[in-house]
Amino acid sequence: MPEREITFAQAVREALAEEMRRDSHVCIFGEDVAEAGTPFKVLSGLVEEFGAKRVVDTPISEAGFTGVAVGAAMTGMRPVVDIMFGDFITLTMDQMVNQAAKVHYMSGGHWRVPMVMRTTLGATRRSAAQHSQSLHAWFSHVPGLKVVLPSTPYDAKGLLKTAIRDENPVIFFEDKMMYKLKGPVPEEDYTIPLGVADVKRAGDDITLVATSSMVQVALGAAILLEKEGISAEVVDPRTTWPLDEKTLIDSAKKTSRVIVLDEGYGRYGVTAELAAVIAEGAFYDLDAPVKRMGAMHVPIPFSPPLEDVTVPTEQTVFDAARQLCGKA
Amino acid sequence: MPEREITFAQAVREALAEEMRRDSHVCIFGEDVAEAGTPFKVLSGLVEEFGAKRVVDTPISEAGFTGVAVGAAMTGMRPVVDIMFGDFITLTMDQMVNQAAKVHYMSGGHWRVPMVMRTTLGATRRSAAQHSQSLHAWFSHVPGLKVVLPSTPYDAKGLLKTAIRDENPVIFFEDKMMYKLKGPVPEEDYTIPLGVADVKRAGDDITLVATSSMVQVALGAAILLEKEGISAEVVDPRTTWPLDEKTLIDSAKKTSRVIVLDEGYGRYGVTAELAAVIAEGAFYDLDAPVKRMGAMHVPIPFSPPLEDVTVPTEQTVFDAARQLCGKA
Amino acid sequence: MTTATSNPETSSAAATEKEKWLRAYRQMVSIRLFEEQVNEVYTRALMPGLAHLYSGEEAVAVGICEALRIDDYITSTHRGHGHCLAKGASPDRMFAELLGKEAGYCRGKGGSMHIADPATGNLGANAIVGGSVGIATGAAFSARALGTDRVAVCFFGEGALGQGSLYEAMNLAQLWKLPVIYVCENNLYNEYTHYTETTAGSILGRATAFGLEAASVDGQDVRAVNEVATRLVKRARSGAGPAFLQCDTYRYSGHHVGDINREYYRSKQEEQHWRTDRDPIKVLSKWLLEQGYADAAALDGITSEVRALMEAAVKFAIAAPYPGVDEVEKHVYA
Amino acid sequence: MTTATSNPETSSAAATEKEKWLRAYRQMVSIRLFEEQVNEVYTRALMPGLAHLYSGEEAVAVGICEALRIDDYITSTHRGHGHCLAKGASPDRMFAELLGKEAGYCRGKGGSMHIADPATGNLGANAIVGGSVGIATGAAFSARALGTDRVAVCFFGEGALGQGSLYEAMNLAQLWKLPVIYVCENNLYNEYTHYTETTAGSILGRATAFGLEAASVDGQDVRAVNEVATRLVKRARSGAGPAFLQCDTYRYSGHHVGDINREYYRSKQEEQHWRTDRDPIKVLSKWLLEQGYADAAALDGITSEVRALMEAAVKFAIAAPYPGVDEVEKHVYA
Ligand SMILES: Cc1ncc(C[n+]2csc(CCOP(=O)(O)OP(=O)(O)O)c2C)c(N)n1
Ligand SMILES: Cc1ncc(C[n+]2csc(CCOP(=O)(O)OP(=O)(O)O)c2C)c(N)n1
Ligand SMILES: [Mg+2]
Ligand SMILES: [Mg+2]
Repeated sequence: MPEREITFAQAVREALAEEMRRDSHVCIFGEDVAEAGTPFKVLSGLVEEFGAKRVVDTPISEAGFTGVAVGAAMTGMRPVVDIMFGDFITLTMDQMVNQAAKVHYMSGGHWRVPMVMRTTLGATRRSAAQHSQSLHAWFSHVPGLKVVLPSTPYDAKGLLKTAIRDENPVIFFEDKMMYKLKGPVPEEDYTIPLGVADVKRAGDDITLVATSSMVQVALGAAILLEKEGISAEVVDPRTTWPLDEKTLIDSAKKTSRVIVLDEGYGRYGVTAELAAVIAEGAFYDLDAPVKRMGAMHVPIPFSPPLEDVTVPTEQTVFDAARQLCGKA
Repeated sequence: MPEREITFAQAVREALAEEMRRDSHVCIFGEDVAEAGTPFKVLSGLVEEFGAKRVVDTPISEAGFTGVAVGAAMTGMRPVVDIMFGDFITLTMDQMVNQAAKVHYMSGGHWRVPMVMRTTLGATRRSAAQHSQSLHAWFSHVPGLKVVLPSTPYDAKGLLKTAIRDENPVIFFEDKMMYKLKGPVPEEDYTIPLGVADVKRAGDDITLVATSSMVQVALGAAILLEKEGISAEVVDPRTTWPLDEKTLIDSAKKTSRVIVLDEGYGRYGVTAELAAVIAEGAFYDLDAPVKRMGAMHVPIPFSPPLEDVTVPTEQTVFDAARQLCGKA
Repeated sequence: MTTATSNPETSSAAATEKEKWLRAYRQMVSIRLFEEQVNEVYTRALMPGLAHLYSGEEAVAVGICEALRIDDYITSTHRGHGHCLAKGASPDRMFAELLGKEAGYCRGKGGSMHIADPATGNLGANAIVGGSVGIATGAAFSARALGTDRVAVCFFGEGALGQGSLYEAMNLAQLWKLPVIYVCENNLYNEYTHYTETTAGSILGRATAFGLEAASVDGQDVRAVNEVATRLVKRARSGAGPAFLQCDTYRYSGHHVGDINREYYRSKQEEQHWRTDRDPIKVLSKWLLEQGYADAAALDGITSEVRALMEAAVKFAIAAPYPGVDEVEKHVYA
Repeated sequence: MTTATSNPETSSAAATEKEKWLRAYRQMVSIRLFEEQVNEVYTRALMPGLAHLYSGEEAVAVGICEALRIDDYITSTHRGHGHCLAKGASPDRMFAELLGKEAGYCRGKGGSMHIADPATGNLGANAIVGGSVGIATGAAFSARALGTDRVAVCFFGEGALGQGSLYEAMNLAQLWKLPVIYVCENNLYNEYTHYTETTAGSILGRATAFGLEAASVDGQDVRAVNEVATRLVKRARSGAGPAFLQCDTYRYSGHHVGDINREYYRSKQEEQHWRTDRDPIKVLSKWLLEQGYADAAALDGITSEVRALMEAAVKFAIAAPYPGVDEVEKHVYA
């Protein structure tokens, strides 16, 4: 029997539905999450199955309902909060960072905050500067939080289920351009542990460490590179925290050349940490400096020809990799 | 005549007073900034000189008055916003990142947002997890913002004056443990450009790149190292954005060994960017991996013996440097 | 009333009145036809991304902006084309912006949700719900601090009542007696959710609680909107402080141009009712005809003129060039 | 009233009444003397950092918490010792927390501004002004979702009225009819600024605007506080929804223990007036004496007992060990 293929959005929905069936404490808060199933239609059908007490439409109060989720998580529920665009996490930083991330520690281990925040990242949707950011570096910076960046339907489902079962606040970033991406997802229940990188493609000459949206870009670039006789390994950390440093470093040691790809802004972002970790861990094995590729350092412009150059593409990654391998 | 010495707090106050005298558009918004002169007394005397229309006490509404400052800056004022503890920037992220940072770009260069946000960083004040963070990495990540981290009274005054005259939103982080630190500050008007690192101490064997509170720690460690015959160069970038990459890389090339020090959380923080920049720029000159030292990866604990181990100290920097130089 | 009309003062007042409302009529028609073209451009797949149409709500933007001076400030929303036009922007540069062209108000960098026009005091549309309440309040702060008598108007949908920043800003505005007017466009829906599901208590009460002068008005009647706006603007200009105005209105189209199947959140009858019985352009045209300020042909003439203008504007925008790729790194810093 | 007292039901009611208010008295004295010790420990330079004393406000915490069950929730503030004690925490572990000792409620990791006590439903003090409104509202959500009849009380100072999150939470609570009570402790000052300089309009209006049941009460009269709290708690428990209670009160000491010179923001006369004429412990003791529920000696006895307890608690805390340094990396993740 051929493996079942579903979209990224379906994978997210299945994970939620299965966990909600499994555990009556799981509930969802967010804007237009019920009948509308979110503007991206990711949650369609959930309110019909679980009712409006568990799939709860909120006012446009990101700080407010995130705070409510923190309190609900402390007292027995397992809320999943939906923040429509990742740009709106700006409104939730106090609740996530000063409350959710610290409650367990500050209470000496008494209270727990088992909640998930689902939100989006990614540009090239012509949504302009306030609807296109990939701000996951901020949460990755904060002790007490875990950050998940799925890059395939399979990973999305398995990681989201784990995130919901986790006893800590977990932020789950979905690339909004990937919702329609199809991929194999088994029917059976499975989970994927947080903190385990996945080698999405094995290779020998260069390592492309890529997160979220950039994994598909890296895989595309790897095919182009193959035609040039360059064998690229694509490593997806899958979670920026916990971070599977070993898999990253091992791959770097093997290939001795590394490009790190992430759709967040380059400076002081995820690529900096990954590059620093690899540069330190594979110091004696690298043949060239780790190259970082992230979003260009500008607010995302609306105009299509401008927006298109702000993020790494298969072509730019291909070019950079060739150059790094001394073939350009 | 011996050089005049004033405290860090006085230097900040002088910068504000001089700029307010120079330009009637400069005004201050914040909680308890007027008669109280802030809980840290940094602004004492300003309301007496400039009046309550220019030194404006606000309600406890960090998001609200930051937003008002953005609008005021767009329309002719040059507001300086006071956020008492750096931990409270969590409440201002939307206004700073989605508005202030982007207005100029999104309007195609029409509107400008010449505002300064002054806030604090730094632990070891026994203020616990919600009053001890150093979150400057977040703003450093965002295009459109500039981030200043003064480490001496001299730098504080010169950089703050420049920040106030800048046409962009600038965030100015003051180490609250440093307010009483004294240092030479000339009577005459001077400014320091943003984006120019300062070599706080020259040396040959190892580079200590340090920001804000960590500069004094690095200088202390350098003295300890000197006794061991290790000559340490201390480089202070002074601004995380714009970043003077060249000075950092040149020093690294010269000494071939680098420790990067910053009081923010280590992971996905300022040390990651600085380490990545140096590892790339001085790749062929480094004798050892760049070592990163930041706040321990935990919410800052209240208990003094626990809090004390969360931040790098002269001793831990000394130990790390000796080891890096192969002398441990 | 022969005596009255023979009085030169009254008759010139009537002439002004006539001019005023014909101008308002033209403005409302401009918005309506602008949005028709937007939808058309979207349907022809010429528009990057989405847009949120203002059709149905024209009397709000026009009624308010006609009470403002050109140097007064406004802040706008994701549903901002109406505010922008009503404040005086020209459709060609707006369309250019919507298509991401260099001739656009923001050189194509902002797009539909960020159009700003300094020449007419438009501080910008905003894609963060509630994101501009601080900006408008700050503009009012400047107006006063700089010794001008400018006023700032903050437009927002009733969905922004969910955002705490609104309450923070109203508190500040009232404490400091700032010349700002918060205009709540209650079109009944936050995206796909009826506002009663998201809004407890009373809308006006949320403003009066902070001491603001507050009023509500039929947002389909441009004259009513303008009357109360004129009063509140005058009040603010004179230093008496901020105000809040709730305008009850309706958006005819989907939340955005792609929101086609709407029955799961609102009925076709409801939509039809507003279009047929409450249309702001119909309401005004009926009155204009009654007053004898225009006949049907004159009104049709306005519509034709405006339509031609809008078509030309779209053509201009389609033909206009994109910004050069080197533009991408410009304007990050001033 | 001889007949009345001879009625066994009434006399047992009176006995209960007597017990109840003697207990409240003891609780208030506990808070007062706890804070005396805190100040003492600070003055002796034994306390790391600062602390915000609750003295003067005792009737609020006690009046409210005496209306709650032990399994009801509270959230507290930077000025949280009173709430914590009133809900039932023991002073020895509290002092241990204040000194950063392992025996503290949070193993020394939280300190004064973060004490939490799961056994008594105290979700924690909070050092972010307004930071716990969401948490309390979420606890109320759980209470209902889990089918219990628990209630959550959110304590906050009037300074938190400046934070938008309060309005977001009240809106949610009212929409969802959650059993949460927002208790505003109006002690007149946000740090060093009088609340009238930061609070436009009406405090109660800010709650009624969102549809909440709202009341205000003399926060120096524990019986009055308890009476209205009892009503609001019952109402919330029965599913009738959230409420807001403004308690007018005063802090005797500085904003924190180090705030010694206060004349620039408030007068000594004002302080003296509250201490002399409005002291909550005096108010209750006067009533207890009038009712014949206690004589002066009995009340003094309570004070002596409590003082001994507090002194012992401080001793315990001083002698207790700090957590081991390896604790620093524990409890980051559950
Ligand atoms: C902070 C924030 N949250 C959510 C959104 C997504 N969003 C865009 S428009 C909208 C509904 C706005 O409703 P309303 O304010 O009533 O304006 P209307 O669209 O009805 O004009 C939402 C939720 C957003 N843009 N910003
Ligand atoms: C978000 C935030 N802003 C500012 C502060 C600093 N701060 C601590 S207490 C306080 C005043 C609080 O006043 P109020 O809420 O009335 O409580 P009170 O101290 O009077 O009990 C302020 C401004 C803070 N802790 N959190
Ligand atoms: Mg609406
Ligand atoms: Mg107070």
